[in-house]
Amino acid sequence: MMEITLSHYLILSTILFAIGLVGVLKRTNLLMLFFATEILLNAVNIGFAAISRYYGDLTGQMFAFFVIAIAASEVAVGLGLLIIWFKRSGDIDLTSMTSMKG
Amino acid sequence: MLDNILTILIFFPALAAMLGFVVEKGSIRAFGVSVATVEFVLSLALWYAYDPSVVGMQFMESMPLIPAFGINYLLGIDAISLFIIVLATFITLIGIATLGEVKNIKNMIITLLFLEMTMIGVFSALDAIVFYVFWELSLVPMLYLIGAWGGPKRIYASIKFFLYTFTGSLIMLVGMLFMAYFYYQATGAWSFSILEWYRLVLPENLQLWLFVAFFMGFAIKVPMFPFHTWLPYAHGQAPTIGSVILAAILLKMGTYAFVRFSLPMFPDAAVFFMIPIAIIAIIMIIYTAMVAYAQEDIKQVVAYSSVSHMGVIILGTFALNVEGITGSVFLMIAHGVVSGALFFLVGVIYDRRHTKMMSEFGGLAHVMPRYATIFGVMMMASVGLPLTINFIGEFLSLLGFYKQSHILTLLAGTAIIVGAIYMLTAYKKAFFGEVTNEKNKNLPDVNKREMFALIPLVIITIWLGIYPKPVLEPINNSVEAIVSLMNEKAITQEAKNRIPDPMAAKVSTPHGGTH
Amino acid sequence: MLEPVNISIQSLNLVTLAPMLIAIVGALSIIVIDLVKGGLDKSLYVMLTVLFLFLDLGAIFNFIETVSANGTLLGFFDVILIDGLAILSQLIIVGASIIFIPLSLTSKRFHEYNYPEYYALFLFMIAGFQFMVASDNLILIFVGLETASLALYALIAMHNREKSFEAAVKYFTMGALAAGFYSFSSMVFYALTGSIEINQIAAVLAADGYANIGYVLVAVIFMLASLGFKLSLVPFHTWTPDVYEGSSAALAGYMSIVPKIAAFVVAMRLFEFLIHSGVVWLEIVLYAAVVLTMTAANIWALVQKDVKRMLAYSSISHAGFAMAAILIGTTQSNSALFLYWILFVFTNLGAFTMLWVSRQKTLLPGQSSDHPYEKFAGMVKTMPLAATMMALFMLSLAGIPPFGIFWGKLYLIGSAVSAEYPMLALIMALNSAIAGYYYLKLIIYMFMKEPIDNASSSSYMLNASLPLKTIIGLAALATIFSVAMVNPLMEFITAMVYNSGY
Amino acid sequence: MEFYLYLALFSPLVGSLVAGLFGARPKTLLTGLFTSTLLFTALVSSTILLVHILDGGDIIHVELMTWMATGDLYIPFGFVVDQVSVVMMMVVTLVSTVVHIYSIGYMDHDKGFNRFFSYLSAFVFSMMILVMSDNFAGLFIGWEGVGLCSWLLIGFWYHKESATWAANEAFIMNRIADLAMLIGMFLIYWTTGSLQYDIAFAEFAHVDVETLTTIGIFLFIGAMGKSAQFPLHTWLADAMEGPTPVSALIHAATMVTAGVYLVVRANPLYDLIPDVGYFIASLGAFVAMFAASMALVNRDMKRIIAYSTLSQLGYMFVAAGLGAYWVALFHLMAHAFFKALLFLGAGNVMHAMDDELDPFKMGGLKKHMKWTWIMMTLASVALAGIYPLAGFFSKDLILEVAFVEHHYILYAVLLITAMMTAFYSFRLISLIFHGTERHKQHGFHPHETYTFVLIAMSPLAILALVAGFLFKGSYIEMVTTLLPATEYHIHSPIVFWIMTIGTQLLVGLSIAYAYRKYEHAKIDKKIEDNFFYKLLINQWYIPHFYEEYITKPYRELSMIAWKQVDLKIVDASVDGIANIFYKTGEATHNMQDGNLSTMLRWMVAGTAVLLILAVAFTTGYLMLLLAFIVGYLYVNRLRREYVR
Amino acid sequence: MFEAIAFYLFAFLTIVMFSVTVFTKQALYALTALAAGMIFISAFYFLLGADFLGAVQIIVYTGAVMALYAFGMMFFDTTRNVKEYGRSPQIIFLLSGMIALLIVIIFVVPIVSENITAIYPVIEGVGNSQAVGMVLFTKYLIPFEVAAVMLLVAMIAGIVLAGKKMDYSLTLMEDEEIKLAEESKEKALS
Repeated sequence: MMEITLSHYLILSTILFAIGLVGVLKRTNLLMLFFATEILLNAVNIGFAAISRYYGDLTGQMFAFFVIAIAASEVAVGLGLLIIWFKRSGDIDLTSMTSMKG
Repeated sequence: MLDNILTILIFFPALAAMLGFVVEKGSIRAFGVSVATVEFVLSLALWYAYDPSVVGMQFMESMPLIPAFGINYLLGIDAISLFIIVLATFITLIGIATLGEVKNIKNMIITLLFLEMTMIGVFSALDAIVFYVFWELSLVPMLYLIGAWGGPKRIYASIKFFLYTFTGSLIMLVGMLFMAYFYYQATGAWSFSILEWYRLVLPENLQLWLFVAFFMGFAIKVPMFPFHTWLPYAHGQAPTIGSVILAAILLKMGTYAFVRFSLPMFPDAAVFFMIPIAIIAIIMIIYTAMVAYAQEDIKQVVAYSSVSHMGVIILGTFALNVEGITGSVFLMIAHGVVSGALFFLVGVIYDRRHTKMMSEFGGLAHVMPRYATIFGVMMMASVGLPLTINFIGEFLSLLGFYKQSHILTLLAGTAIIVGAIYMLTAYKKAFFGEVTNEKNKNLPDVNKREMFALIPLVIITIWLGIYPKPVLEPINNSVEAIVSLMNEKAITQEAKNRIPDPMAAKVSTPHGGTH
Repeated sequence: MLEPVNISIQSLNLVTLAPMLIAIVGALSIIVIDLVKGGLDKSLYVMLTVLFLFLDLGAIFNFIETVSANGTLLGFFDVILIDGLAILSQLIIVGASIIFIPLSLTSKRFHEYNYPEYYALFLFMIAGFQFMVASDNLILIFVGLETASLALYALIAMHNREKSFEAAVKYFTMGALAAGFYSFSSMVFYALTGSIEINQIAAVLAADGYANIGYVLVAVIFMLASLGFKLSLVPFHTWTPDVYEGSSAALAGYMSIVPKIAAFVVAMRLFEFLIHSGVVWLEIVLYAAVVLTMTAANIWALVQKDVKRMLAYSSISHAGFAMAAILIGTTQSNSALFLYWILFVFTNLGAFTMLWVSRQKTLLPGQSSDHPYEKFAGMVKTMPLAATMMALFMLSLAGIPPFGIFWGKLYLIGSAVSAEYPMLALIMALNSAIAGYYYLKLIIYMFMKEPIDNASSSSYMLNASLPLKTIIGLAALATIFSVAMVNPLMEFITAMVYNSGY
Repeated sequence: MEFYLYLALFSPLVGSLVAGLFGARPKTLLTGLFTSTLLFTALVSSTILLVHILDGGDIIHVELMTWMATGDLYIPFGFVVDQVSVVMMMVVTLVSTVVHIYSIGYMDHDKGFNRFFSYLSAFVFSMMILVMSDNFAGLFIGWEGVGLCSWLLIGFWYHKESATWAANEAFIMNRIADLAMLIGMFLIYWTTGSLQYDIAFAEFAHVDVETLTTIGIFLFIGAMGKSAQFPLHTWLADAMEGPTPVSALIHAATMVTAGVYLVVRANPLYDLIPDVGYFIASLGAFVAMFAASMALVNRDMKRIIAYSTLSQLGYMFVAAGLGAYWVALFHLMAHAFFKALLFLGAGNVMHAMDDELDPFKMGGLKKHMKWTWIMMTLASVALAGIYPLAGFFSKDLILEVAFVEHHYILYAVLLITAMMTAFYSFRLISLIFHGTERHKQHGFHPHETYTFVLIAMSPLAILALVAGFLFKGSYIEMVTTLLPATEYHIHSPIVFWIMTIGTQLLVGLSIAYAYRKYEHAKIDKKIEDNFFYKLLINQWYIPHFYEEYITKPYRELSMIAWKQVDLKIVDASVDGIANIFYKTGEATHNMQDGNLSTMLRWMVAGTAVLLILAVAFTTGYLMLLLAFIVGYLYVNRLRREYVR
Repeated sequence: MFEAIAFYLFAFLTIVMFSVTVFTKQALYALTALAAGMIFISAFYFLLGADFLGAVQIIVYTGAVMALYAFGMMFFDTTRNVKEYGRSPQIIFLLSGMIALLIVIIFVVPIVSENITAIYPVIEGVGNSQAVGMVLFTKYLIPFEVAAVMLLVAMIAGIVLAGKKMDYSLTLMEDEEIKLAEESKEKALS
């Protein structure tokens, strides 16, 4: 218990990932939904860093680094989309987006 | 010229159809007739050049198509295909020549020419994939014919026709691929050539599976009970020309394929499934005859009668001896002529009255004596009266199958009874009695254009009924080749017993051989 | 203290980067041109894009000889991997882009084509896809994927109408979730093997004898989910119809082809060794996914009222079909996938272009989408040639010989057969039959129904222009005479795939 | 001689075709004359052939051309004129020539005059093929051909419902028998390898009895149809709907005897299987009496004669079944003459009575129609078998055969039948020609027919008179070269004379009784209420039985097959399968509800399911249960949400 | 011991923060909690010796990303309670919980493998940033450049989408309207 193994980190990563999932599924406000996707990526990053540490290998940190970059870009595009959607509909709740179905 | 005659036969109508788009609407009929005439003459030339004494395929053409996968453009015909091809060109010719006033006639003629291409393609292909290509492609123009010029339920009918046959043939395609794969396993090379498949001897269990796969495709096309329900709809809704071609040629694809694929490729499976298939055939004969008897629409009577007759063809095919198979191949031609003519005839009255209900008619023999006569002749041919074309086929088919099973032949023979029942009843309803319906009082009799279609058919019906030799003899030679191949390939003793070697028989009987 | 690293420039094999670099340079130059002189016509950018893509194509062709002689070509610390798969998929990506990008030369004006950035993003996207397929490093794949995806989201949204925003947002959100899945999966793979290079992962897993099976499965599941999203496998497909409906037909057609082939290559690289690992579970799950994707998508396509949505579901089904190739996992099946996809490119190009030329700016009364079936009713009466073309593409999609897709289907089912997957072969065949219905439905509308409005006879082709018509003609020719190109294609593809060891 | 063979064979065909060309045109006398002339040509040719054969000339055997040849099967169009077929040819051509000429008068006012002659000649052609063919297949051509012509001619007045119904009935019933015939032929082919008479018969010697029995039975069933033997007899009486010349030619003289001809022709076969022969004889005797019984009470002139025909056919089968083929053939010939005459006479009466058929409405016609009366009486006497008319020589011979072969029961039956025959024949004569002129009440104006018609009939009358004692000798001499030459002599002359005279006496008594009873045409109500009367007038309820238990069920079964089985089971299941997909689509496509949250949920749910499966895989499949529960809950939930 | 305490502490904190992010109805709370969570995560990086990553995390997330989000939030004015129309939260928890549970079940078992080799080992005595730099600019130079492209794409996309030109839609305008609009624009310019 006191010795922190890789499993601990992985489990933590998993739990955070699950919280992210809850957010993704639960949120209908798009902005807040995007928050949750950030949580997903960050949860994974912890895992990468931990593995990197335990294996003494830098690749994991590399991956985490790129994940951060990706997350940042996603935010940019996501916000762009959000803004334009808000301009048109005056709402950022996804329940208003059901013009296509079936 | 004759080296490539099959290719020319196949693609000439297609090319003409393309050019047909350019032809002005008023002249399209003349265009269609001339193209179909040329095609028919070409097919006659094919017949003329065909040498009945040669065993095996003739006019072979080969061109690599996808050699990496063993697919080649391989064409060739034997007598079994030859006559169906001639029939196809002939039926198309008279079909186009006698087209009534239809809307959008240009599209129709173009469609018919495309259809002709696919029909000839199917019967001259010797590569399974090429065969499949034409087989499937033939659905498309037919779909259009039914769907665009059909009756009120045409869309339902056309979709049903298309999807049903499409489903079956996809299963068949899987079977073909397996066959090619087994060939690959045996020889290390892919091949879809039917002739090479003939040489492949498969173990019995594989034969059974493949037989079933092929069977699905063919059975739906034929159509065999219980896969026949698309047919009444298709016929019921299709325009006259569509029904004629469907009945005369397209249905023959299925029975032809049985002879071309199932028998020589899977002789043991054919023996194994002979009895079940015969039972299905008998159900087709009796059951559909009963259904035909119950119909109120005269076209449906003819449609169901088609199914019933196809049962006899199937039975003859699975007689697995020269007499039966020859008979069934001949019956394919015969049924093509006769049911084609019957559908033409139904079309004649439909053009006049725009109804096909027998209750609307009655006493037509008074008003349209020539029509009634021709109808009567064709009906009697359909019933299988001797000296008509149908009789030869039915007689030989049943004769052949009698060798395999007496009791089943007896049951199948009821075809001549039940056939008479529904046909005569229908004829009586439509033609006999007093003219009760005011609308029927002044119907014009068959006109010249219609005569042009019907008289040749009547002549063929009787001519080949009396003197079938020019057709029967070549077919016989080709069938003998197939049967001896089957005998040679059969691996189980049962199959060896069931499939007699025609060559061996020749030596022993005094009257054997061809005359 | 770190040792200085000495690397010869030769060993970096910089030439392996050439195709992607060309695309990036092209994108940048378009932006620069716009900066220097604004307000230039879209045709210029289209042609520039096409030019750069041709250069790109040329660069890819360069590899063919080397690869077929020496096998795989590695570059830049082995991050770049040019093998047969990479070459094939890049050819498809670039080739398809070349024929899709001129679809912006419509006679009507649409918002996105007003932006030079549209073309820049387009080229960036292509570069992204190229990176994605030309690597077995999970990082580069990820980054390439995201580059392409982000550009694609923007391209969709730039169509600038409610539906396209909705589509972009939906796509984006699900893409973000998929990205999370991808990274989670990579993490687990990394944890398992200490590596993020696919060949290394395979090697380590094999050496371990798949001992940590639980981890393997978690990794595979999340990878399946994220790639399944890209490939639109059921139940990760839900974005597809909406996004296709929301974007312009041209882009929807593009989306049905290019992103998927990129994802297929990644999936092939990843799943191929897993399928052959002897873990039955993987095979079963993939089997189920393939069957489900084919069948369910077909069933939903049956009930669609809009042609574009129908095509969306149909493309899901086709993706399931192609995925079967990966499941089968023989050289023949993998080759069949590429063959299938190349033939699919032309047919789908044709079909979506036909939709594109019939695009109207204002919806017809009583219609809620751009391309409802009713719009095509009686088309043969008003525009026989166009109707015939459309029917041709539908028949090809349905797998009617001798049109394009039939040969792909044939070879693919053939590969299932020769790998002894009889049930799969049968299911694939029967699915084609189900699919027949909805393709037929359009044909029936076009050929067998009466036009709803006789006056608007030309409205089908309002958006057509010469380039678009040319493209349709090209697609039609390629679809009809596909049989002529199947054999050389097949030989080339098989050689390439075999060369890459798949 | 071959020339005459072809002439005899094809001249009716030519006549038919030529007449057929004028088929749709209004009456042209030419067609009648033309066909009659050609028929006469055929008659002359047949006579020449007969003379040739009588002179002991060679059997003429020709092969026109190949018909069917495939595998080992070889069927030519082969024709043979031998002692048996030439007799038939004579009968056919003679009767038909007479009938043709007769018809010119009879059909005088009919619209379908030309058509009628076309059909009639076609019938003769078919009949010629039937009798002349040298193989079973050829026989079958004729067999079916006469069936076709019979159909055409019975239904000649196609506006009449009853006529067309009867035509169809005749055709279909014949078809049932034809099937058996076909099967018999198949069996012959597969056992002997040929359908040629000579080859097949030669081979029969080496074939086991069971197979032969089967062949014999099937062929006989075929014969039963054509010759209207029980239980396929009902069509014959109904066939009387056709014009009377047709009844004379087809349903009395020629076609219905084809069955007898077949048995005679296949005598080498039936010789080998006496059991079947005995069955044939028994059935024949039964039919003879059975048919006669129906004739006793019937009130339709033509039907009475038809039943009489049926009865006589029974006689012929008795003879043939007992192996007395030449006797059967002889009776066939004799019967053809007098029965045709009887019918033609009846035709005259009908003409006179405006197609009235009920003899109770006639009476006293001998005043108006003297010649007809004479001829019909002559024919009836011949039918009754009174010496020295033709009937005596042939019919009594059959009685003798039965007696000599020790089939006493058959003999008794036939004897009784002979009495019944005499009774109903003279009941008819009496009702029509004697007594009071009841027809006056009904307003008929009877008149004698054309003279040329009467002249045309006269050869038949003469033959009915003299055929027996004049031809018997030479006939036997000729025919027995081909058929088994069994002599049927009752060895004790006393018995012979007792029997002959006794028979004559009984018959005479019957005639007298009939004459007395029906001279005044009193209708006895008491008898009519009698059970047996009802049974007989309703033809033993057999048509009723067929209608109720065969025709109706078939029709109903057909309706069920179509409406229930075909549409509701077979077709519905096909559509059902298709609908499963479509309905599934309709039910589930709403899971794509356009809500992003739902989409994300599907994605996560998919992952979750896979994970469950993975854990199940690694930890054992207990987890799978859990998975199902969760999956169920989830789906349920979604459904409820959708409903909401 | 220190590691353990730190781990559990930060684990607790991140979980709480992210839970707040996910569950709160106040957008502002969510944003703040997210930012805090990000910072706590960087603590793990430091804990795991990935100093460079930790620094990047703080800079990128708490700096750039949060700024962006905050910007977005101001734009949308979602300081009010967010009304959400979420349905059936049970399913969400069921799904997510199950996924977490299942993965945890699997992850409890440690990985056993002798074949894992560090390809880019952490070298003793070399600073993390240095080592990272070494790898990043050799092996991962290409991904790095591609990431740059990606950011460029994101930038262009962001600019285009949020730009003014998107305010009117040529897609929805008929040809005549476009012409009119362009003419008026030219007039305005001249």
